[in-house]
Amino acid sequence: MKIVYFAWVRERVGKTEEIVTPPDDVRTVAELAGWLKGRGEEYAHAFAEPDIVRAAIDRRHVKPDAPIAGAGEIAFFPPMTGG
Amino acid sequence: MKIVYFAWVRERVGKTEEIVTPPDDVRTVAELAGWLKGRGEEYAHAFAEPDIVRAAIDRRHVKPDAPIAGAGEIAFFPPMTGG
Amino acid sequence: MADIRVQSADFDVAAEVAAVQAGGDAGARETGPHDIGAIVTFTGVCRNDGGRLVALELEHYPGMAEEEIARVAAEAERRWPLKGLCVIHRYGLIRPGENIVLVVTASAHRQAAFEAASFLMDYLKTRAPFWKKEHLADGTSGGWVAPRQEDDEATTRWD
Amino acid sequence: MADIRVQSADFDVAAEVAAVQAGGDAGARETGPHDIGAIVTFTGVCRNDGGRLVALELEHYPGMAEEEIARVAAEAERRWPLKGLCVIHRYGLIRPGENIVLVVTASAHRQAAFEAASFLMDYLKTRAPFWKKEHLADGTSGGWVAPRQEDDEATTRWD
Repeated sequence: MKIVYFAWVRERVGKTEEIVTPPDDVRTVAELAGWLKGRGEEYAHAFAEPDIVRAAIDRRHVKPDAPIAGAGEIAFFPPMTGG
Repeated sequence: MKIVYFAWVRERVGKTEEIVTPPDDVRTVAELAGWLKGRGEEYAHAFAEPDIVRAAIDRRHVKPDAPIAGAGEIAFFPPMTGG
Repeated sequence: MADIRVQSADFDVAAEVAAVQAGGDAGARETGPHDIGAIVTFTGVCRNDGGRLVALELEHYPGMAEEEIARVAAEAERRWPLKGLCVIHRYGLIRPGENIVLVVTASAHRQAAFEAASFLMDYLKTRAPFWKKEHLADGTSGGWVAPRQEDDEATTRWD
Repeated sequence: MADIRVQSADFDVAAEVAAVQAGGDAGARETGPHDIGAIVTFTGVCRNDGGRLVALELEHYPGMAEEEIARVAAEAERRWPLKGLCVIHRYGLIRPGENIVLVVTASAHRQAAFEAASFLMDYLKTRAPFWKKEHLADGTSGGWVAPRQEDDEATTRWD
Protein backbone atom coordinates (compact mmCIF):
# COMPACT_ATOMS: atom_id res chain seq x y z
CA MET A 1 0.00 0.00 0.00
CA LYS A 2 1.55 3.29 -1.13
CA ILE A 3 1.42 6.21 1.30
CA VAL A 4 2.45 9.80 0.40
CA TYR A 5 2.95 12.71 2.79
CA PHE A 6 2.87 16.48 2.28
CA ALA A 7 3.91 19.68 4.08
CA TRP A 8 4.51 19.30 7.83
CA VAL A 9 3.22 15.73 7.85
CA ARG A 10 5.98 14.93 5.33
CA GLU A 11 8.57 16.85 7.36
CA ARG A 12 7.65 15.09 10.61
CA VAL A 13 7.53 11.60 9.11
CA GLY A 14 10.79 12.41 7.32
CA LYS A 15 9.86 10.90 3.96
CA THR A 16 7.74 11.82 0.95
CA GLU A 17 6.36 8.32 0.37
CA GLU A 18 6.64 4.73 1.42
CA ILE A 19 5.10 1.30 0.89
CA VAL A 20 3.52 -0.16 4.03
CA THR A 21 1.65 -3.36 4.81
CA PRO A 22 -0.82 -2.72 7.62
CA PRO A 23 -2.50 -5.69 9.33
CA ASP A 24 -5.89 -6.85 8.08
CA ASP A 25 -7.84 -5.21 10.89
CA VAL A 26 -6.79 -1.74 9.63
CA ARG A 27 -9.77 -0.98 7.42
CA THR A 28 -10.32 2.79 7.42
CA VAL A 29 -8.24 5.92 6.94
CA ALA A 30 -8.52 6.70 10.65
CA GLU A 31 -7.36 3.20 11.55
CA LEU A 32 -4.46 3.51 9.12
CA ALA A 33 -3.42 6.83 10.70
CA GLY A 34 -3.65 5.23 14.15
CA TRP A 35 -1.53 2.28 13.03
CA LEU A 36 1.08 4.57 11.42
CA LYS A 37 1.18 6.63 14.65
CA GLY A 38 2.51 3.58 16.50
CA ARG A 39 5.42 3.04 14.13
CA GLY A 40 7.86 5.41 15.87
CA GLU A 41 8.47 8.84 17.33
CA GLU A 42 8.39 10.63 13.98
CA TYR A 43 4.97 9.14 13.15
CA ALA A 44 3.69 9.86 16.66
CA HIS A 45 4.65 13.50 16.09
CA ALA A 46 3.06 13.67 12.62
CA PHE A 47 -0.22 12.11 13.76
CA ALA A 48 -0.25 13.64 17.26
CA GLU A 49 -3.50 15.44 16.49
CA PRO A 50 -5.31 12.96 14.25
CA ASP A 51 -8.30 15.30 13.75
CA ILE A 52 -6.05 17.83 12.00
CA VAL A 53 -4.38 15.53 9.49
CA ARG A 54 -6.40 15.21 6.26
CA ALA A 55 -6.39 12.31 3.86
CA ALA A 56 -6.95 11.56 0.19
CA ILE A 57 -7.39 8.19 -1.51
CA ASP A 58 -6.34 8.07 -5.13
CA ARG A 59 -6.18 11.87 -5.22
CA ARG A 60 -9.67 12.53 -3.82
CA HIS A 61 -10.42 13.98 -0.39
CA VAL A 62 -11.85 11.36 1.98
CA LYS A 63 -13.23 11.32 5.52
CA PRO A 64 -11.57 9.39 8.37
CA ASP A 65 -14.11 6.56 8.09
CA ALA A 66 -13.37 5.95 4.39
CA PRO A 67 -12.38 2.30 3.72
CA ILE A 68 -8.85 1.82 2.45
CA ALA A 69 -9.49 -1.49 0.66
CA GLY A 70 -8.45 -1.26 -3.00
CA ALA A 71 -6.68 2.09 -2.56
CA GLY A 72 -3.81 2.71 -4.98
CA GLU A 73 -2.33 5.69 -3.16
CA ILE A 74 -3.25 7.14 0.23
CA ALA A 75 -2.09 10.68 1.09
CA PHE A 76 -1.84 12.38 4.48
CA PHE A 77 -1.42 16.14 4.77
CA PRO A 78 -2.31 19.23 6.88
CA PRO A 79 -5.34 21.43 6.09
CA MET A 80 -4.85 23.09 2.72
CA THR A 81 -3.64 26.69 2.51
CA GLY A 82 -3.64 27.34 -1.21
CA GLY A 83 -5.22 30.18 -3.11
CA MET B 1 -31.17 79.08 -15.91
CA LYS B 2 -29.17 76.56 -17.94
CA ILE B 3 -30.83 73.26 -18.78
CA VAL B 4 -29.04 70.30 -20.39
CA TYR B 5 -30.62 67.16 -21.84
CA PHE B 6 -29.24 63.69 -22.48
CA ALA B 7 -30.14 60.52 -24.40
CA TRP B 8 -33.80 60.22 -25.44
CA VAL B 9 -34.80 63.31 -23.45
CA ARG B 10 -32.29 65.25 -25.60
CA GLU B 11 -33.55 63.61 -28.79
CA ARG B 12 -37.19 64.38 -28.01
CA VAL B 13 -36.56 67.97 -26.93
CA GLY B 14 -34.36 68.36 -29.99
CA LYS B 15 -31.55 70.26 -28.31
CA THR B 16 -28.61 69.52 -26.04
CA GLU B 17 -28.99 72.62 -23.88
CA GLU B 18 -30.84 75.89 -23.54
CA ILE B 19 -31.26 78.87 -21.26
CA VAL B 20 -34.79 79.23 -19.86
CA THR B 21 -36.48 81.67 -17.49
CA PRO B 22 -39.28 79.89 -15.66
CA PRO B 23 -41.79 81.94 -13.65
CA ASP B 24 -41.16 82.50 -9.95
CA ASP B 25 -43.67 79.90 -8.80
CA VAL B 26 -41.55 77.14 -10.37
CA ARG B 27 -39.52 76.16 -7.33
CA THR B 28 -38.67 72.43 -7.60
CA VAL B 29 -37.26 70.10 -10.18
CA ALA B 30 -40.70 68.49 -10.60
CA GLU B 31 -42.30 71.92 -11.12
CA LEU B 32 -39.61 72.81 -13.65
CA ALA B 33 -40.25 69.58 -15.56
CA GLY B 34 -43.97 70.33 -15.49
CA TRP B 35 -43.40 73.84 -16.76
CA LEU B 36 -41.06 72.62 -19.55
CA LYS B 37 -43.68 70.04 -20.54
CA GLY B 38 -46.08 72.84 -21.44
CA ARG B 39 -43.65 74.54 -23.82
CA GLY B 40 -44.55 72.48 -26.91
CA GLU B 41 -45.09 69.09 -28.43
CA GLU B 42 -41.43 68.06 -28.27
CA TYR B 43 -41.29 68.86 -24.54
CA ALA B 44 -44.64 67.14 -23.94
CA HIS B 45 -43.14 64.03 -25.54
CA ALA B 46 -39.89 64.23 -23.57
CA PHE B 47 -41.67 64.70 -20.22
CA ALA B 48 -44.69 62.50 -21.02
CA GLU B 49 -43.83 60.17 -18.14
CA PRO B 50 -42.40 62.56 -15.55
CA ASP B 51 -41.64 59.75 -13.08
CA ILE B 52 -39.16 58.24 -15.53
CA VAL B 53 -37.10 61.34 -16.30
CA ARG B 54 -34.23 61.83 -13.83
CA ALA B 55 -32.59 65.11 -12.87
CA ALA B 56 -29.27 66.44 -11.66
CA ILE B 57 -28.45 69.87 -10.28
CA ASP B 58 -24.89 71.00 -10.75
CA ARG B 59 -23.90 67.44 -11.69
CA ARG B 60 -25.42 65.72 -8.65
CA HIS B 61 -28.46 63.46 -8.72
CA VAL B 62 -31.50 65.10 -7.12
CA LYS B 63 -35.07 64.05 -6.27
CA PRO B 64 -38.14 65.68 -7.89
CA ASP B 65 -38.76 67.81 -4.78
CA ALA B 66 -35.27 69.37 -4.87
CA PRO B 67 -35.39 73.19 -4.96
CA ILE B 68 -33.94 74.76 -8.09
CA ALA B 69 -33.05 78.11 -6.51
CA GLY B 70 -29.38 78.92 -7.07
CA ALA B 71 -28.84 76.06 -9.51
CA GLY B 72 -26.10 76.66 -12.08
CA GLU B 73 -27.00 73.79 -14.40
CA ILE B 74 -30.01 71.49 -14.32
CA ALA B 75 -29.90 68.24 -16.30
CA PHE B 76 -32.76 65.97 -17.38
CA PHE B 77 -32.12 62.44 -18.62
CA PRO B 78 -33.51 58.88 -18.69
CA PRO B 79 -32.52 56.25 -16.13
CA MET B 80 -28.82 55.49 -16.48
CA THR B 81 -27.66 52.38 -18.36
CA GLY B 82 -23.91 52.55 -17.95
CA GLY B 83 -21.53 49.87 -16.77
CA MET C 1 -6.35 57.27 -4.15
CA ALA C 2 -8.91 56.12 -6.68
CA ASP C 3 -7.88 56.45 -10.32
CA ILE C 4 -10.96 57.42 -12.34
CA ARG C 5 -11.14 57.99 -16.07
CA VAL C 6 -13.92 58.58 -18.58
CA GLN C 7 -12.56 58.20 -22.08
CA SER C 8 -13.37 57.07 -25.60
CA ALA C 9 -10.10 55.15 -25.94
CA ASP C 10 -9.80 51.48 -25.02
CA PHE C 11 -7.96 50.39 -21.89
CA ASP C 12 -5.35 47.74 -21.10
CA VAL C 13 -6.40 45.54 -18.17
CA ALA C 14 -2.86 44.32 -17.44
CA ALA C 15 -1.44 47.87 -17.42
CA GLU C 16 -4.15 49.06 -15.02
CA VAL C 17 -3.59 46.10 -12.69
CA ALA C 18 0.14 46.84 -12.69
CA ALA C 19 -0.55 50.52 -11.94
CA VAL C 20 -2.89 49.64 -9.05
CA GLN C 21 -0.28 47.26 -7.67
CA ALA C 22 2.53 49.82 -7.99
CA GLY C 23 0.36 52.53 -6.44
CA GLY C 24 -0.60 50.28 -3.54
CA ASP C 25 3.01 49.40 -2.89
CA ALA C 26 4.08 53.04 -3.05
CA GLY C 27 1.37 53.93 -0.55
CA ALA C 28 2.37 51.24 1.93
CA ARG C 29 4.65 53.39 4.04
CA GLU C 30 4.25 51.63 7.37
CA THR C 31 4.53 48.01 6.40
CA GLY C 32 6.83 48.32 3.43
CA PRO C 33 5.60 47.49 -0.04
CA HIS C 34 3.69 44.38 -1.03
CA ASP C 35 0.74 44.45 1.30
CA ILE C 36 -1.71 43.79 -1.54
CA GLY C 37 -2.83 40.17 -1.42
CA ALA C 38 -5.88 40.25 -3.70
CA ILE C 39 -6.67 42.04 -6.94
CA VAL C 40 -10.09 41.77 -8.60
CA THR C 41 -10.86 43.12 -12.04
CA PHE C 42 -14.23 43.44 -13.69
CA THR C 43 -14.34 44.06 -17.43
CA GLY C 44 -17.67 44.88 -19.04
CA VAL C 45 -17.75 43.91 -22.71
CA CYS C 46 -20.20 44.77 -25.50
CA ARG C 47 -22.28 41.73 -26.48
CA ASN C 48 -23.85 41.35 -29.93
CA ASP C 49 -27.17 40.08 -28.49
CA GLY C 50 -27.38 37.02 -30.70
CA GLY C 51 -26.20 38.85 -33.80
CA ARG C 52 -28.85 41.58 -33.55
CA LEU C 53 -26.41 44.32 -32.54
CA VAL C 54 -23.53 45.84 -34.51
CA ALA C 55 -22.60 48.56 -32.02
CA LEU C 56 -23.53 50.41 -28.87
CA GLU C 57 -23.29 54.18 -28.77
CA LEU C 58 -22.50 55.35 -25.26
CA GLU C 59 -23.55 58.89 -24.41
CA HIS C 60 -22.39 60.42 -21.14
CA TYR C 61 -22.71 63.60 -19.11
CA PRO C 62 -19.18 65.07 -19.21
CA GLY C 63 -18.03 66.24 -15.81
CA MET C 64 -20.84 64.59 -13.91
CA ALA C 65 -19.73 61.14 -15.10
CA GLU C 66 -16.29 61.56 -13.51
CA GLU C 67 -17.72 63.19 -10.37
CA GLU C 68 -20.40 60.56 -9.82
CA ILE C 69 -17.92 57.70 -10.29
CA ALA C 70 -15.62 59.47 -7.81
CA ARG C 71 -18.47 59.65 -5.27
CA VAL C 72 -19.19 55.93 -5.69
CA ALA C 73 -15.46 55.15 -5.44
CA ALA C 74 -15.15 57.21 -2.25
CA GLU C 75 -18.08 55.27 -0.75
CA ALA C 76 -16.34 51.98 -1.66
CA GLU C 77 -13.16 53.19 0.05
CA ARG C 78 -15.18 54.06 3.16
CA ARG C 79 -16.75 50.60 3.26
CA TRP C 80 -13.74 48.38 2.49
CA PRO C 81 -10.01 48.57 3.36
CA LEU C 82 -8.82 49.05 -0.22
CA LYS C 83 -5.19 49.51 -1.19
CA GLY C 84 -5.93 50.44 -4.79
CA LEU C 85 -8.91 51.30 -6.95
CA CYS C 86 -9.29 52.11 -10.63
CA VAL C 87 -12.45 52.76 -12.66
CA ILE C 88 -12.39 53.43 -16.41
CA HIS C 89 -15.64 53.96 -18.32
CA ARG C 90 -15.64 54.42 -22.08
CA TYR C 91 -18.04 56.46 -24.21
CA GLY C 92 -18.65 56.69 -27.96
CA LEU C 93 -19.21 53.88 -30.46
CA ILE C 94 -18.32 50.45 -29.07
CA ARG C 95 -18.60 47.25 -31.10
CA PRO C 96 -19.34 43.70 -29.89
CA GLY C 97 -16.32 42.18 -28.20
CA GLU C 98 -14.92 45.59 -27.28
CA ASN C 99 -14.48 46.82 -23.71
CA ILE C 100 -16.98 49.20 -22.07
CA VAL C 101 -15.93 49.47 -18.44
CA LEU C 102 -13.11 48.38 -16.14
CA VAL C 103 -13.04 48.19 -12.35
CA VAL C 104 -9.88 47.15 -10.51
CA THR C 105 -9.86 46.73 -6.72
CA ALA C 106 -6.93 45.72 -4.53
CA SER C 107 -6.89 44.77 -0.86
CA ALA C 108 -4.98 42.62 1.61
CA HIS C 109 -7.62 39.88 1.45
CA ARG C 110 -9.95 38.65 -1.24
CA GLN C 111 -13.34 39.37 0.30
CA ALA C 112 -12.87 43.15 0.36
CA ALA C 113 -11.60 43.18 -3.22
CA PHE C 114 -14.53 41.05 -4.49
CA GLU C 115 -17.21 42.96 -2.60
CA ALA C 116 -15.89 46.40 -3.50
CA ALA C 117 -15.70 45.51 -7.21
CA SER C 118 -19.23 44.11 -7.16
CA PHE C 119 -20.52 47.16 -5.26
CA LEU C 120 -18.84 49.54 -7.71
CA MET C 121 -20.37 47.81 -10.72
CA ASP C 122 -23.86 47.77 -9.18
CA TYR C 123 -23.63 51.50 -8.45
CA LEU C 124 -22.09 52.39 -11.79
CA LYS C 125 -24.98 50.62 -13.53
CA THR C 126 -27.64 52.68 -11.79
CA ARG C 127 -25.90 55.99 -10.87
CA ALA C 128 -23.19 56.82 -13.41
CA PRO C 129 -24.66 59.13 -16.10
CA PHE C 130 -24.18 56.96 -19.19
CA TRP C 131 -26.81 55.89 -21.69
CA LYS C 132 -26.58 53.17 -24.33
CA LYS C 133 -28.13 53.40 -27.77
CA GLU C 134 -28.26 50.31 -29.95
CA HIS C 135 -27.18 50.16 -33.59
CA LEU C 136 -28.72 47.12 -35.23
CA ALA C 137 -27.46 44.70 -37.87
CA ASP C 138 -30.26 45.74 -40.24
CA GLY C 139 -28.90 49.31 -40.28
CA THR C 140 -31.59 50.82 -38.06
CA SER C 141 -31.35 52.16 -34.56
CA GLY C 142 -32.72 49.83 -31.91
CA GLY C 143 -33.37 52.75 -29.62
CA TRP C 144 -32.09 53.38 -26.13
CA VAL C 145 -31.37 50.47 -23.80
CA ALA C 146 -33.90 50.30 -20.96
CA PRO C 147 -32.60 49.79 -17.43
CA ARG C 148 -32.87 46.23 -16.13
CA GLN C 149 -34.90 45.80 -12.98
CA GLU C 150 -32.28 43.34 -11.70
CA ASP C 151 -29.77 46.20 -11.76
CA ASP C 152 -31.90 48.35 -9.47
CA GLU C 153 -32.39 45.38 -7.16
CA ALA C 154 -28.67 44.63 -7.19
CA THR C 155 -27.98 48.16 -6.00
CA THR C 156 -30.45 48.04 -3.13
CA ARG C 157 -28.68 45.05 -1.56
CA TRP C 158 -25.88 47.42 -0.47
CA ASP C 159 -28.25 49.75 1.40
CA MET D 1 -14.28 24.14 -21.13
CA ALA D 2 -12.32 25.15 -18.06
CA ASP D 3 -8.63 25.82 -18.61
CA ILE D 4 -6.74 24.59 -15.54
CA ARG D 5 -3.00 24.79 -14.96
CA VAL D 6 -0.71 24.10 -12.02
CA GLN D 7 2.72 25.50 -12.77
CA SER D 8 5.79 27.12 -11.24
CA ALA D 9 5.97 29.79 -13.98
CA ASP D 10 4.26 33.15 -13.62
CA PHE D 11 1.12 33.96 -15.64
CA ASP D 12 -0.03 36.93 -17.71
CA VAL D 13 -3.48 38.18 -16.65
CA ALA D 14 -4.15 40.00 -19.94
CA ALA D 15 -3.20 36.96 -22.05
CA GLU D 16 -5.49 34.71 -20.00
CA VAL D 17 -8.39 37.17 -20.26
CA ALA D 18 -7.88 37.33 -24.03
CA ALA D 19 -7.80 33.52 -24.23
CA VAL D 20 -11.01 33.20 -22.21
CA GLN D 21 -12.67 35.79 -24.43
CA ALA D 22 -11.49 34.08 -27.64
CA GLY D 23 -12.56 30.67 -26.32
CA GLY D 24 -16.00 31.97 -25.33
CA ASP D 25 -16.47 33.53 -28.74
CA ALA D 26 -15.36 30.37 -30.50
CA GLY D 27 -17.84 28.34 -28.45
CA ALA D 28 -20.79 30.64 -29.19
CA ARG D 29 -22.16 28.67 -32.11
CA GLU D 30 -25.81 29.57 -31.80
CA THR D 31 -25.68 33.29 -31.21
CA GLY D 32 -22.53 34.12 -33.11
CA PRO D 33 -19.48 35.37 -31.29
CA HIS D 34 -19.42 38.07 -28.63
CA ASP D 35 -21.92 36.84 -26.11
CA ILE D 36 -19.54 37.46 -23.20
CA GLY D 37 -20.60 40.61 -21.36
CA ALA D 38 -18.67 40.29 -18.12
CA ILE D 39 -15.18 39.08 -17.25
CA VAL D 40 -13.96 38.88 -13.66
CA THR D 41 -10.38 38.14 -12.71
CA PHE D 42 -9.01 37.38 -9.28
CA THR D 43 -5.26 37.53 -8.77
CA GLY D 44 -3.81 36.32 -5.49
CA VAL D 45 -0.51 37.99 -4.70
CA CYS D 46 2.18 37.18 -2.11
CA ARG D 47 2.24 39.80 0.70
CA ASN D 48 5.32 40.51 2.80
CA ASP D 49 3.31 40.63 6.05
CA GLY D 50 4.73 43.95 7.21
CA GLY D 51 8.28 43.12 6.14
CA ARG D 52 8.41 39.84 8.10
CA LEU D 53 8.28 37.62 5.02
CA VAL D 54 10.83 37.26 2.20
CA ALA D 55 9.13 34.39 0.37
CA LEU D 56 6.44 31.74 0.43
CA GLU D 57 7.27 28.20 -0.60
CA LEU D 58 4.22 26.53 -2.10
CA GLU D 59 4.12 22.76 -1.94
CA HIS D 60 1.43 20.89 -3.85
CA TYR D 61 0.19 17.36 -4.51
CA PRO D 62 0.97 16.85 -8.21
CA GLY D 63 -1.92 15.29 -10.06
CA MET D 64 -4.43 15.78 -7.26
CA ALA D 65 -3.99 19.59 -7.45
CA GLU D 66 -5.12 19.64 -11.09
CA GLU D 67 -7.90 17.11 -10.50
CA GLU D 68 -9.29 18.86 -7.42
CA ILE D 69 -9.29 22.26 -9.16
CA ALA D 70 -11.06 20.60 -12.11
CA ARG D 71 -13.73 19.23 -9.77
CA VAL D 72 -14.27 22.67 -8.22
CA ALA D 73 -14.37 24.26 -11.70
CA ALA D 74 -16.93 21.70 -12.89
CA GLU D 75 -19.09 22.55 -9.86
CA ALA D 76 -18.84 26.27 -10.73
CA GLU D 77 -19.92 25.51 -14.30
CA ARG D 78 -22.91 23.56 -13.00
CA ARG D 79 -23.96 26.46 -10.76
CA TRP D 80 -23.46 29.44 -13.10
CA PRO D 81 -23.92 29.94 -16.87
CA LEU D 82 -20.23 30.52 -17.60
CA LYS D 83 -18.84 31.15 -21.07
CA GLY D 84 -15.22 30.85 -20.03
CA LEU D 85 -13.21 29.77 -17.01
CA CYS D 86 -9.48 29.68 -16.29
CA VAL D 87 -7.66 28.75 -13.08
CA ILE D 88 -3.88 28.89 -12.74
CA HIS D 89 -2.19 28.01 -9.45
CA ARG D 90 1.56 28.36 -9.01
CA TYR D 91 3.89 26.31 -6.81
CA GLY D 92 7.50 26.74 -5.73
CA LEU D 93 9.20 29.79 -4.26
CA ILE D 94 7.14 32.97 -4.58
CA ARG D 95 8.31 36.37 -3.36
CA PRO D 96 6.24 39.32 -2.07
CA GLY D 97 4.53 41.12 -4.94
CA GLU D 98 4.56 38.00 -7.12
CA ASN D 99 1.45 36.20 -8.31
CA ILE D 100 0.19 33.02 -6.63
CA VAL D 101 -3.16 32.25 -8.22
CA LEU D 102 -5.38 33.47 -11.04
CA VAL D 103 -9.07 32.87 -11.62
CA VAL D 104 -10.82 34.22 -14.72
CA THR D 105 -14.58 33.83 -15.19
CA ALA D 106 -16.68 35.04 -18.11
CA SER D 107 -20.44 35.18 -18.49
CA ALA D 108 -23.16 37.15 -20.24
CA HIS D 109 -23.88 39.15 -17.08
CA ARG D 110 -21.79 40.33 -14.20
CA GLN D 111 -23.42 38.54 -11.28
CA ALA D 112 -22.57 35.04 -12.54
CA ALA D 113 -18.98 36.06 -13.26
CA PHE D 114 -18.51 37.66 -9.81
CA GLU D 115 -20.14 34.83 -7.87
CA ALA D 116 -18.34 32.06 -9.76
CA ALA D 117 -14.94 33.73 -9.22
CA SER D 118 -15.64 34.21 -5.52
CA PHE D 119 -16.88 30.62 -5.18
CA LEU D 120 -13.78 29.26 -6.95
CA MET D 121 -11.43 31.18 -4.68
CA ASP D 122 -13.24 30.06 -1.51
CA TYR D 123 -13.06 26.42 -2.62
CA LEU D 124 -9.47 26.62 -3.82
CA LYS D 125 -8.46 27.97 -0.40
CA THR D 126 -9.92 25.04 1.49
CA ARG D 127 -9.88 22.12 -1.00
CA ALA D 128 -6.97 22.49 -3.44
CA PRO D 129 -3.96 20.52 -2.12
CA PHE D 130 -1.44 23.34 -1.69
CA TRP D 131 0.50 24.27 1.42
CA LYS D 132 2.44 27.44 2.14
CA LYS D 133 5.69 27.58 4.09
CA GLU D 134 7.04 30.95 5.17
CA HIS D 135 10.62 32.11 4.68
CA LEU D 136 11.36 34.98 7.05
CA ALA D 137 13.46 38.13 6.71
CA ASP D 138 15.75 36.96 9.54
CA GLY D 139 16.74 33.89 7.48
CA THR D 140 14.71 31.37 9.44
CA SER D 141 11.63 29.43 8.43
CA GLY D 142 8.39 30.76 9.86
CA GLY D 143 6.80 27.37 9.56
CA TRP D 144 3.69 26.33 7.69
CA VAL D 145 0.84 28.78 7.29
CA ALA D 146 -2.19 27.74 9.34
CA PRO D 147 -5.60 27.80 7.70
CA ARG D 148 -7.73 30.84 8.51
CA GLN D 149 -11.06 30.09 10.10
CA GLU D 150 -12.63 32.76 7.88
CA ASP D 151 -11.66 30.65 4.88
CA ASP D 152 -13.57 27.63 6.17
CA GLU D 153 -16.54 29.85 6.93
CA ALA D 154 -16.35 31.46 3.49
CA THR D 155 -16.60 28.02 1.91
CA THR D 156 -19.64 26.93 3.92
CA ARG D 157 -21.71 29.87 2.64
CA TRP D 158 -21.96 28.09 -0.74
CA ASP D 159 -23.44 24.89 0.78
